[in-house]
Amino acid sequence: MRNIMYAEALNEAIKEEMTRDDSVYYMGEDVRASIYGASKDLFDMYGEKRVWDTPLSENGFFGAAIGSSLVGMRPIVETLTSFMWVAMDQLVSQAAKMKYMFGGQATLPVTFRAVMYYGGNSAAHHSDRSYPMFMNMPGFKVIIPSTPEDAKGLLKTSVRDDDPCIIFEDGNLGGLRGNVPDNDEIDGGELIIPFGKAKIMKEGSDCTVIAVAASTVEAMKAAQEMEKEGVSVEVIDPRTLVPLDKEAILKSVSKTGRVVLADPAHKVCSAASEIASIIAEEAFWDLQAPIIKVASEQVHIPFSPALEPLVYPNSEKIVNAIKKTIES
Amino acid sequence: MRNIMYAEALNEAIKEEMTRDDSVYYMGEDVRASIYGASKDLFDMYGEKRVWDTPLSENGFFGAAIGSSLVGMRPIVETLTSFMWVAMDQLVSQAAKMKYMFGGQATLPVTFRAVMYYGGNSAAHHSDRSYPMFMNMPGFKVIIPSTPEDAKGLLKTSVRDDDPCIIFEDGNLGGLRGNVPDNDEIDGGELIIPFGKAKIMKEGSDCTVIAVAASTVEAMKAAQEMEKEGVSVEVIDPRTLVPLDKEAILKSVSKTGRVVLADPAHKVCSAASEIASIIAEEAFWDLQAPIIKVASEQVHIPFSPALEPLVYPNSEKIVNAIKKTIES
Amino acid sequence: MSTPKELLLLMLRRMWIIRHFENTVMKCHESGEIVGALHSYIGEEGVAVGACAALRDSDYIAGNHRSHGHPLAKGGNVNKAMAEIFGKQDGYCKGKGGSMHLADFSIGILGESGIVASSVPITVGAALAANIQGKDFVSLVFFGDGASNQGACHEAMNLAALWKLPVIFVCENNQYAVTTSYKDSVSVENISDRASAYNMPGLTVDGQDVIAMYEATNEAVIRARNGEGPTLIEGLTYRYSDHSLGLAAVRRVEYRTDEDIKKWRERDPIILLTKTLISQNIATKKECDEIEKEEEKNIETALDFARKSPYPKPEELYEDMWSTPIPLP
Amino acid sequence: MSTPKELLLLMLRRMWIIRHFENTVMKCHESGEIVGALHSYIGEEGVAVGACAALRDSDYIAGNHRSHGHPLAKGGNVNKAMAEIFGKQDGYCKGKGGSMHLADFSIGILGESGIVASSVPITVGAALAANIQGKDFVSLVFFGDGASNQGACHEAMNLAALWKLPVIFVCENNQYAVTTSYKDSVSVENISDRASAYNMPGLTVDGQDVIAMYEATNEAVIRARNGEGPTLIEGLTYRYSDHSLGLAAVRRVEYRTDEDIKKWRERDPIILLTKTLISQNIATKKECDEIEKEEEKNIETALDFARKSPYPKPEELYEDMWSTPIPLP
Ligand SMILES: Cc1ncc(C[n+]2csc(CCOP(=O)(O)OP(=O)(O)O)c2C)c(N)n1
Ligand SMILES: Cc1ncc(C[n+]2csc(CCOP(=O)(O)OP(=O)(O)O)c2C)c(N)n1
Ligand SMILES: [Mg+2]
Ligand SMILES: [Mg+2]
Repeated sequence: MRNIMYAEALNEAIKEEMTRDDSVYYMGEDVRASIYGASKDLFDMYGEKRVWDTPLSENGFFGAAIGSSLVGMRPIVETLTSFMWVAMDQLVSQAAKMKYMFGGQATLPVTFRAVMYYGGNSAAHHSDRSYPMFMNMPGFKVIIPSTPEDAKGLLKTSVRDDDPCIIFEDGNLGGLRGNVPDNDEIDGGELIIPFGKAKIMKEGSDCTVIAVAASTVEAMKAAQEMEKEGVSVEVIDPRTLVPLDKEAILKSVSKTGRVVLADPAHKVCSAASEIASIIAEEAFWDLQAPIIKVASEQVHIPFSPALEPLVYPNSEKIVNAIKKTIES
Repeated sequence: MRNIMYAEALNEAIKEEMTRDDSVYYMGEDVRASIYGASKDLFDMYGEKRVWDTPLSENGFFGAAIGSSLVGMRPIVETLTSFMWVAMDQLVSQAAKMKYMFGGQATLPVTFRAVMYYGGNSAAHHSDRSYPMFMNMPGFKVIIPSTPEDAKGLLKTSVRDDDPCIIFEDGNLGGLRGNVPDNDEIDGGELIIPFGKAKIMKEGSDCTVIAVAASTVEAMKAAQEMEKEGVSVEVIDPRTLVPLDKEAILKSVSKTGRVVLADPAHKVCSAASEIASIIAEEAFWDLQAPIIKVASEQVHIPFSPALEPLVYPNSEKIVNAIKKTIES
Repeated sequence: MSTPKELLLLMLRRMWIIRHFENTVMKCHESGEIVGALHSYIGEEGVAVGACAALRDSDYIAGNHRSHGHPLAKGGNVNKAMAEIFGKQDGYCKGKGGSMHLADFSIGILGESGIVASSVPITVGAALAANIQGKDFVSLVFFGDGASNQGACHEAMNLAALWKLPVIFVCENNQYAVTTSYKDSVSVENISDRASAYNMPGLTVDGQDVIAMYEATNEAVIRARNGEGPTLIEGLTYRYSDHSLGLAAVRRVEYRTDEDIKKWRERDPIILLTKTLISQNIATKKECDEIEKEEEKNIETALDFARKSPYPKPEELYEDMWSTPIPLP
Repeated sequence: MSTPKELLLLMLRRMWIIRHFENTVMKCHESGEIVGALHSYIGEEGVAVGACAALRDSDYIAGNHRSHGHPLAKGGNVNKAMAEIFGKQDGYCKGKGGSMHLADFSIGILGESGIVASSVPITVGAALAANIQGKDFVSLVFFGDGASNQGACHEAMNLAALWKLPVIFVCENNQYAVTTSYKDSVSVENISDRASAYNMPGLTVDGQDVIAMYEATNEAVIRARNGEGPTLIEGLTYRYSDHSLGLAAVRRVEYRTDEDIKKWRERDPIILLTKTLISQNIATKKECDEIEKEEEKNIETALDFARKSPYPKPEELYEDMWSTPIPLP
């Protein structure tokens, strides 16, 4: 067991997968120099055929990665969520649709590491949290780890999965430390975390908080605070949004009867909206209070440090929501 | 009052606006030849400076339209939803974000006519119904008319509105006929329909069906069928999703206590999900039954006529949902 | 004439396959037996057939919405292609793809794409795999004159040239994108002129001359296999019919003249090749006629096959979404 | 030297404005007073200043992430620019945009864009408006060597050339995109070579020579105003600092040598112009020094202005989203 950072955990996952399987290669802008950290040492270890620096042509090189995945390669593509807009056609028209459109002939084991750099005064062009859109479009597995252990285990699973995976990494967690088991401590000798299994970060009986990405940190803070007031909060991190562990969510709701959702995406048509709608349909009779969404305000991300923090879910907003649902 | 088709109503709206205001111009692929109908006669009437045939470069010419709107023009851009993927950067990074990012300096009176050609065996590449994604991204007014009258009135309002508007036109309704008032029958002499005002297509007291686009037709069929069984169904068409007429929706729910949502978008993170989540938060105590979503199956659109119809909401599915909510 | 007879006859055969195939599906579309959009390749057979004649089964191609000619030119199965266009279970994509999405991964046909230019980066990816794997397969993409204006083409060409990838970019310049002349959409005289912007060879070829297309492609393939990088080939050609079946007839002006159509028809790629074969004593008229007849028959069989194939069953709607399935939401 | 003295001194002044501005914001970033990313324009002043000297206030520009030089070169207000980078209420964008999104619509600055190449089509749109309105303003866009590989550039250049729009495409070739040499990302020798793919003039200019940049742009502007269409100008230049403040220092290899940096620094655009002015007896050293000192002062005032400006109030978060406001969801 080691206490390492989220970014280090990702780097470990990439190296283990590249060492294990020759068909895995890495691609992105300035990845040889590793300006964002997760591709550290890759060029030295695997050389120019396995680590590709690309021109600024996301639609082109995402497409190239997708195309190569059709013929036996397993690319890992590094990008920021905000650079996915220019490549949306290759993502949607090709990665998401090809397999079905061709009656199953295509296999697309391609993984996109989509980093979300919000919350650091990067302003509207660099702060997207676009996973709800990729949930709407069938064809992507949508992965959203919130701890170093999950980041490592879910990235490894993504690389091995035969479908297009987008792993939305929360840039706010890059420096987050957490325990990651050593391989020799694990059955099977490797950290593989299955898709579609939510993690109960904290058990509780009065209210369920379902949180993703860095909002899990805020949710845990909120839960601890409520604990002081004698309210027992269960915190659940779905970890993957497609597939979604409905069972774990519904089970928790059946226990607590109260739900707060914490989601850094824009509020409208968010992951929180989707999960709320599922609960309102499938766990309606368990509910004892309105389902409260705590998501980002429906405005763009302002630059000013005086404004930006007001946009996102934080422990205070989550505490208020929990109180509201408990009181109603 | 004339009985005209949806496509004709759009054509009327465009002509009226182009005649009224010199800064309105029309742009798209093969619009001079009017291969899709709505741009009929425009080239003859307004000439080459006001009607632009473009190369196949959606990102480029969407961007050009957006740029021109910053300096005094009011472009109407014609496209299909499925061609918006290649232009996603100009839509999201520029049209949606510019005004806020520049502290309000930019004004972007640009209208996109995004036609949705699903349901006609066009397969996965030509059948997108992507409005939920544009609801998630702040900055667009999202318009979705379901009758000739609304199509005309809402398109005219879009052209006059100073924000980026995307009008999602349902290709299945292109031939739909409906009554459209003559201008001299209207106060003010023009058909202008405000954004954010839902239309109650049918009043009822037992269950509320909220439907958009061509699903309104199916919802009306379902309501008529239920009527025969003595169930009184209220059918609401929000007509605009951003802004959304929450008030009308919540009011109806407070009356009926039961809700079915009919939405041709993919089910996950759909407009239906969003509306359900609002109701579950803001009208919870009025609800007497689970909220049921009837949206498109979470698969791509298959070509085969044997499969495609199974994907979308239809009156049968809506009837079943109404029955389920009535019985529970 | 250095091209072997066998190859010449194969090209003639494949052009007839496409011609008969297209005539058949168009008839079935008009009668309502086939639904959805349909983009005929008639008149352009020389381009795909000539290009694919230079390829091996292990090479890759991808194409666009004008989508029947490419897979058939690469040896695609007419029964499966026909059944697909009928939306039937025995089709290439089990009825899920239809006319615009034929694919045969078993012989390197990575699929046709309905979104213009969208498959261009995909073929660059297949070529990148060749580079990484150290294999000598090449990757060829068909796209139109209209498509050449998409950003995807620019990015793909730059990548392929930069990394010296074995890609052959085949631009089918059939003069129009729907009703828009390429002269009103491409700012340069020849689309092949754009190759110089990527430091790769670019050439404009008579696309009605299947042998010229074959030879140009063959040279590009040799260069590609030698690690010398991509080539842009513009094939000048013409579609005899309108853009697609189902295209609204509402048209302010006729965008092209009958005279023009006639002029191009006189340079029909099948007629041209047949004349060459006979005049140069490579094949007899009888041999040529037999090829036509055989393929006419084969297409009739394919039609029969498609008609008899069952429609997919409702539960198939949910199949083929995932390689590693997940529960429906 | 045909350029009038007044204009030459204005160019010197604007280069000093940028130089002092950048030095100041970099210091404030290092001290933590300014947050977020910051991309310095130091070393590249000649490009934007030379280009903008050929423009009128009623002409339009747009730029990219390396975002302070462009608006200041077009006469942007240093107080508002500084306050914006501080995230303050009196900033150009009321604190909502920050360093990468300066804009001043009152003098044709349509804004800097953080997404690479994203503002290129926007400027084509402004030029299209000129065409439709029959006005003679021109539209100029700054983008990098890296950006030139984006599909947006291709589409925008084709459109502008096709429609003969008054656009000036100014590619700031500062040799690198972050750590990637343009030689490893652009498949052709000069970025200006790509102009031929659109049938427009393309030229490579010494970007350190502000007069050369001015003259080249001026010619392009004249052509554009005459309805003769767009021009692509590649300015060869160099950024002295790393890509941005805040860029992780983790780097496998130094991507450029100290020697190279030194070589370029010797051709500093401010030094070059000053030398020319003095050696050609256009201005005295004293005149030049005074300009520098004045602008140093002005930037100090701007800093003071920014520091004193209040932060936006919480309720401002919800303002400026819409021209015709709608209720919050
Ligand atoms: C991105 C995109 N924009 C528009 C369309 C609609 N469309 C389909 S084919 C076509 C014309 C294509 O012209 P070209 O590339 O020359 O091919 P051709 O049809 O002439 O073979 C258009 C506009 C599309 N499918 N995709
Ligand atoms: C579409 C997109 N991809 C990637 C980035 C990240 N990024 C910002 S600047 C930059 C390098 C740009 O290089 P260049 O265009 O040469 O401009 P320079 O920084 O050298 O002035 C990169 C990769 C981005 N902002 N947008
Ligand atoms: Mg064409
Ligand atoms: Mg650069």
